[in-house]
Amino acid sequence: MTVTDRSGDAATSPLAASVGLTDADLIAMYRTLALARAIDERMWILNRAGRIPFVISGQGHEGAQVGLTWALRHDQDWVAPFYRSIATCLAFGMSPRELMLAQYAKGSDPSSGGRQMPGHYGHPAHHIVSVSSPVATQILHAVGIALAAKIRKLDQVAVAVMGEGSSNQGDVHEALNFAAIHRLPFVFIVENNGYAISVPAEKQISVKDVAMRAAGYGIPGVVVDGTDVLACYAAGRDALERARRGEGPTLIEAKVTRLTGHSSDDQQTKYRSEDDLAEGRAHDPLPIFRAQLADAGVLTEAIDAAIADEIEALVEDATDFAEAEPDPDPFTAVDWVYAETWPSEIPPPWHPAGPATTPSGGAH
Amino acid sequence: MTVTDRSGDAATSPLAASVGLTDADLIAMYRTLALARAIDERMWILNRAGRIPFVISGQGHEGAQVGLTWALRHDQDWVAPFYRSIATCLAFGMSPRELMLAQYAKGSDPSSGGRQMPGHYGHPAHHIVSVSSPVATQILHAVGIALAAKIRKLDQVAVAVMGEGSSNQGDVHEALNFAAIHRLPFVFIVENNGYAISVPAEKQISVKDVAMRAAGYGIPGVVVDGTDVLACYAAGRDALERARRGEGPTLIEAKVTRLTGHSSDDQQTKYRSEDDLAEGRAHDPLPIFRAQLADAGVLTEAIDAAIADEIEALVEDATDFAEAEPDPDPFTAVDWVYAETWPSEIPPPWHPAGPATTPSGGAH
Amino acid sequence: MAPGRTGYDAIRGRPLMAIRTFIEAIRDGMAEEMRRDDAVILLGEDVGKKGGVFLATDGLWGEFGDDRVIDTPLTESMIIGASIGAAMNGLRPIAEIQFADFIHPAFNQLVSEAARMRYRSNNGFGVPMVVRAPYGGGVHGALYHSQSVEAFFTHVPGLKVVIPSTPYDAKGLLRSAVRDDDPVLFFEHKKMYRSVRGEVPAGEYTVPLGRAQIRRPGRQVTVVAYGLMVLYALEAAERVAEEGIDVEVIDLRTLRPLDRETLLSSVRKTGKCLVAYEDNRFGGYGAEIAAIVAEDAFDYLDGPVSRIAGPDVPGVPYNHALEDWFMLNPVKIADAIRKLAAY
Amino acid sequence: MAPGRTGYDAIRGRPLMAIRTFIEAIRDGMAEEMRRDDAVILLGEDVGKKGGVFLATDGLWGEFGDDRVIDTPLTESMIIGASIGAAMNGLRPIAEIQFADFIHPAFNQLVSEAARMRYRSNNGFGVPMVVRAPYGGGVHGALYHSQSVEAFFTHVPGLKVVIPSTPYDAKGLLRSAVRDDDPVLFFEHKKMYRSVRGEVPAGEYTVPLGRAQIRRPGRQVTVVAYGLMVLYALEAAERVAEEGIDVEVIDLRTLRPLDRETLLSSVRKTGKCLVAYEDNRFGGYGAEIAAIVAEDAFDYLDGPVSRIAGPDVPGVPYNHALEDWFMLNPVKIADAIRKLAAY
Ligand SMILES: Cc1ncc(C[n+]2csc(CCOP(=O)(O)OP(=O)(O)O)c2C)c(N)n1
Ligand SMILES: Cc1ncc(C[n+]2csc(CCOP(=O)(O)OP(=O)(O)O)c2C)c(N)n1
Ligand SMILES: [Mg+2]
Ligand SMILES: [Mg+2]
Repeated sequence: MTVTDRSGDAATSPLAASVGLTDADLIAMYRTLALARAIDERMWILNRAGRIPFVISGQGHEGAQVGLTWALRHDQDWVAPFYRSIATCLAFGMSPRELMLAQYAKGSDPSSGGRQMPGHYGHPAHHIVSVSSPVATQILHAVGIALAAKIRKLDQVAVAVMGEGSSNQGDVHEALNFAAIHRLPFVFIVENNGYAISVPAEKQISVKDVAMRAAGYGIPGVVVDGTDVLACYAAGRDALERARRGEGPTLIEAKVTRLTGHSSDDQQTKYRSEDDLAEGRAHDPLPIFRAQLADAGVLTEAIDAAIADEIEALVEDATDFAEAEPDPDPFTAVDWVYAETWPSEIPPPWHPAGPATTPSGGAH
Repeated sequence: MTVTDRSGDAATSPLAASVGLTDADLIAMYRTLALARAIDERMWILNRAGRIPFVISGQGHEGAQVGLTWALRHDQDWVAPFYRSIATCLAFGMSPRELMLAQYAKGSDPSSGGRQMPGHYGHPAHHIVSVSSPVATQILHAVGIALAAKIRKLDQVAVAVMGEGSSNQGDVHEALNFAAIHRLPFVFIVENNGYAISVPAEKQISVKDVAMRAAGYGIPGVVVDGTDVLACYAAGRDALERARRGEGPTLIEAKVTRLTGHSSDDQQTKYRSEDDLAEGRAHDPLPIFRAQLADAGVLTEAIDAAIADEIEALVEDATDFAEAEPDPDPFTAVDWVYAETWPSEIPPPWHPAGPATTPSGGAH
Repeated sequence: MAPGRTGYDAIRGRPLMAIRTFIEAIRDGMAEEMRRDDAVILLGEDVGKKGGVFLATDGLWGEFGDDRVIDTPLTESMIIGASIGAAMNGLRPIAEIQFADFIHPAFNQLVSEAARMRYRSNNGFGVPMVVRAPYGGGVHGALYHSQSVEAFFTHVPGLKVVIPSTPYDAKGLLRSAVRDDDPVLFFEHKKMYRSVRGEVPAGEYTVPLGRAQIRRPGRQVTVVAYGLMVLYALEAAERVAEEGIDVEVIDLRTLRPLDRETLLSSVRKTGKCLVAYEDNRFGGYGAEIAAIVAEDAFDYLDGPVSRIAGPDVPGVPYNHALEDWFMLNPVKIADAIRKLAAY
Repeated sequence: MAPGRTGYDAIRGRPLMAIRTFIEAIRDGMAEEMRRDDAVILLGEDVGKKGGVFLATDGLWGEFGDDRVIDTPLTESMIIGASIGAAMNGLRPIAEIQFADFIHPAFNQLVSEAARMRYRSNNGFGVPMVVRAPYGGGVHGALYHSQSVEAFFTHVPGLKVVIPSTPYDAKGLLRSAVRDDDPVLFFEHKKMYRSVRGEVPAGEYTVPLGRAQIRRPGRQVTVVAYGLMVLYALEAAERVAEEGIDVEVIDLRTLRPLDRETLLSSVRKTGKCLVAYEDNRFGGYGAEIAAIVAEDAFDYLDGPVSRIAGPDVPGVPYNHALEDWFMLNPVKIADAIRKLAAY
């Protein structure tokens, strides 16, 4: 796909120039956003069709995700994402097949080998930290990664991402304080969609902007509009550069919208009004970015159609591939509790190597 | 002691008038400060004499403690203090005898019946929440107390106190956020002495003033000089009134000095320079407040001498009393695990009611 | 579940029996306690308008309003810590932790604070509160929505731990927990919420804490269980009954304080004891039961005190093949019974 | 402690033996590992200039500087969480928790994160880190400076738990822990820091994880212990030896993974097993040991698997009269041995 090649096209519209990128970059960003959306929509279809029991979605967050993490250097910087980070993971190197394997929880799923729920991405080679469910813990992992980078004198920046509800957890306070004291190469991204499941922002957070908390750590706090992909890009890039200059962490809050229920287990109409939902749809980053690129003459109908075709094929391929992959062998479930196998950690009796087959004490 | 009677003397110097108090109030405050110091000094003497194995001190913090909590309404408002809160507890109703019983850990110690280390004060009747050792937990208890006051429509304000090092704990973030969301009648006092044991402020906290964190919760953050007892009083009173008006929490940071080692187990000369220690001694609130009251003509030498005599007698009495009280009966150690006694919670074999005396299974 | 065997003697013959699901019984219990006593409040994530992610509190916000049903921020330490404070100032909070797996951020508040407040203050302060949390696997919840956490808390003096296995008990025990003057952790197996139904009287009743229940009397093997494992043990008992093995099933109901009498009397009668628990085997709650039986019923034992429990891997894996491998079920329990019976 | 009985066979005859206190051996172990491997860093509260509140890290900040010996803020969850991240990015952090009692704010990071990282990522990520913490009572530390916390963590698959009882083992096991690719909790009984001395070779050696040690061979009763209780058990064994009771004392050293072989062989030989632990009895680590013995050595048992442990109260109370009541000691252990021996 030449149109999406990040280096192939040196054309630079005023829009691209305004953020120091080329048109090809903008197209590549748009493609990532649209691809993330398409994978996400497919997840819901598969869920409704009974193919995958659980979906947790990034729809509405993709603009912020692609923009904010676009400047990261693949396989060099680090991301500790969260369950909505589909576009982030895609932008940072995971393939549609890899993302779809996580939805199907197949044995070859690189995130967890089918051990974790969908949405719990991870990829060691791409420096994507394994997502767990208890929220906010990952901020400390990213801070520790940044600490190691500093001590080992590696040119790496670590990024942690979570929702605004999660940012109220104690770990966030402890992490920002430590990262700021040591001016660690760390960026904290909060994707504020106004809800923690059903709890609206005003019952979750005592301030309008999570970014207001940055001042309490002596670090910059930046608010960006998550539908403004290029503003997100600029904010992410600036924070990255600041971190690389040794000036310490930045907190970036992106205002986004959650276009779906919290997950496939949630009925958001129970707690959100029709107006609220409509307002959310008006902040869908995908059509906004598409229109922006079209207005700027960067995205032609032809390119858009070609991208759509490519995405369609990619999603189809990823789905077919993941669907066809085998489930994990149940007897691998004992693997990787520790780096080595300890004979004294005995599998259960229904396991081939369980106590039924190993000699157990007594003359039973 | 008429000179210390809080209601007896209506004389009002300009100094007293400046904060809306009478001279008698100022004298009473001074007396509390001096008494706290005298008890504290006695603790160290007892420790060096081998009478009590552990001391943790409030020396240097007393000005802030007396000032900030003076406006509290006894047995109505609540305080969740910390291990340096000797003057706070004294100002809020505990007697020298009660404080000394805690140092000796005698059976009649109202804080814990000798179960806790010295410094872990508590007094249900005075609404002084039992201090534990893991720092910062008490902020959530105070917030919960304030929540109950609000729900039960009681005219009560809850105060939590801790050091600046402790304020970095996750619980503080979660507490301030919740208290601010619900505009609870809550005041958070940080006594910043520049050290968490040996760790200096710049390695503990990423900002100069803990009060800078208040803005991140949308609440006022106030810095007061802990040697300026009347400024502390005014700040505490304002926060209390704000809370009572339903306007929510306030964070007050008092800059204080730690005149002693962290505890009797610590040698602070290992990590503090002589200059630093001298600077600390120059910020001793007791002589500063004494001089201020003398300059204002409120504290005469005669009054000061009378107070000194009274304090001397009180400390002597408290020491003798506590020393003479019996240790707890070891067999009470099984009491109050739960509100009732559960026969299935079996005491150990060396206990009179242990399994040796209760029939245990088998024909042993 | 075999309702005929669930030991409803206390209420037999009452006319106002209704069939309720497990979660309805819990919801009813909360609602009735809240109506009875203004001091009872609810707090947790999504417990308000949404009614909880499992709908355990559905309708309560509508009935009791913002002051008594509080949607908290996503902060578990705060939920528990503020509940402790509220309990010290006259309320009786019921805190919901959305999944038991997410109780860990509040571990310090539970273990260092709630459990020790009465003891450390020499009975100066108490903490009458209930912490409800759905636990357990078999629902495609993976590592972090399946955990059994009871062993962490049954080890802590000062805490009480309850795990009901029937709608009747769930309601009756929850009421006792709310009225109790100490912190009670109340764990509900989430797989039972809608799949288990049972008779629940409409009127006022409680089930006391600290008493086990013999769900099925038997002579040859005692199976000790709680929560969902009681239902699986009963099913396993039916299976092996056909083979002539007569199993007694004990439902502990309150894990701490433990009803030693019922436990030990049963094992002294049968001479064989199997402890079934879903949690990881090593250091799980069942280890304490086994240790007590081994020490206090030694002379009566006709076979090794045995355990059948969850494998020692860090969590319930997600993929159904892996999850099925992890979970106990009636077949696995029946196998363990057979092995012990044949000893 | 009787050095002649501590089983230093592996190093017998080496010339460069030095007598070191328990805490010196730990300090030496850290220093030598840090010299050997740049990836090893230290972090915790007061570990820098002050050298730790017990002086375990005294001198290390001077030798290794700010980058490798980090005085952290007073935030335990951060200490563990950042160590996890640092371990994922090429370091081998040794995190000090000032007192084991204060590990609870980090419980979520340890149980949900450190323990599960390798498993949940299907071996994609590992967390090679050591968490050191002083535990245990008998030092006037009261409820919050005396706690034994091992039972919370030995229950968690993915964590390893080590509790040494001699300077030799402390150093050798700490080195193995630092080199291990998984998270190891390393608990040190604080009462032993200065009161226990023993021979430690100057050169390079390690003691492998996962292996128990018979500290004293005997024929009649096996006493299983770890940490300070090993020393008390040895003293108790001496006492009852005069009465003709021949006791074997097993020092588990690594609590998880457990050395089942050494444990079970011993009990199969003696037929009697007493587990001694300082922590609260109910649901303590010793319950698992008792349960394993009861199940896997049943046919060899000549008496009930017995436990002698800390009372079930929420913490070690402060006043010496109360603390003495709480603490195990050689006399209490000897009484329990006599009772079991007489069975
Ligand atoms: C510690 C913890 N508590 C509760 C949950 C259950 N939970 C999962 S996501 C979520 C809401 C998160 O809200 P937010 O951080 O705003 O992110 P969003 O889902 O809105 O993107 C909750 C409560 C959890 N995963 N972890
Ligand atoms: C959770 C926890 N971690 C560690 C400790 C050990 N500790 C006791 S006091 C203290 C320093 C407290 O510093 P700060 O909050 O500034 O109060 P200060 O003692 O200076 O008044 C530490 C680390 C503790 N009590 N609790
Ligand atoms: Mg949100
Ligand atoms: Mg301080």
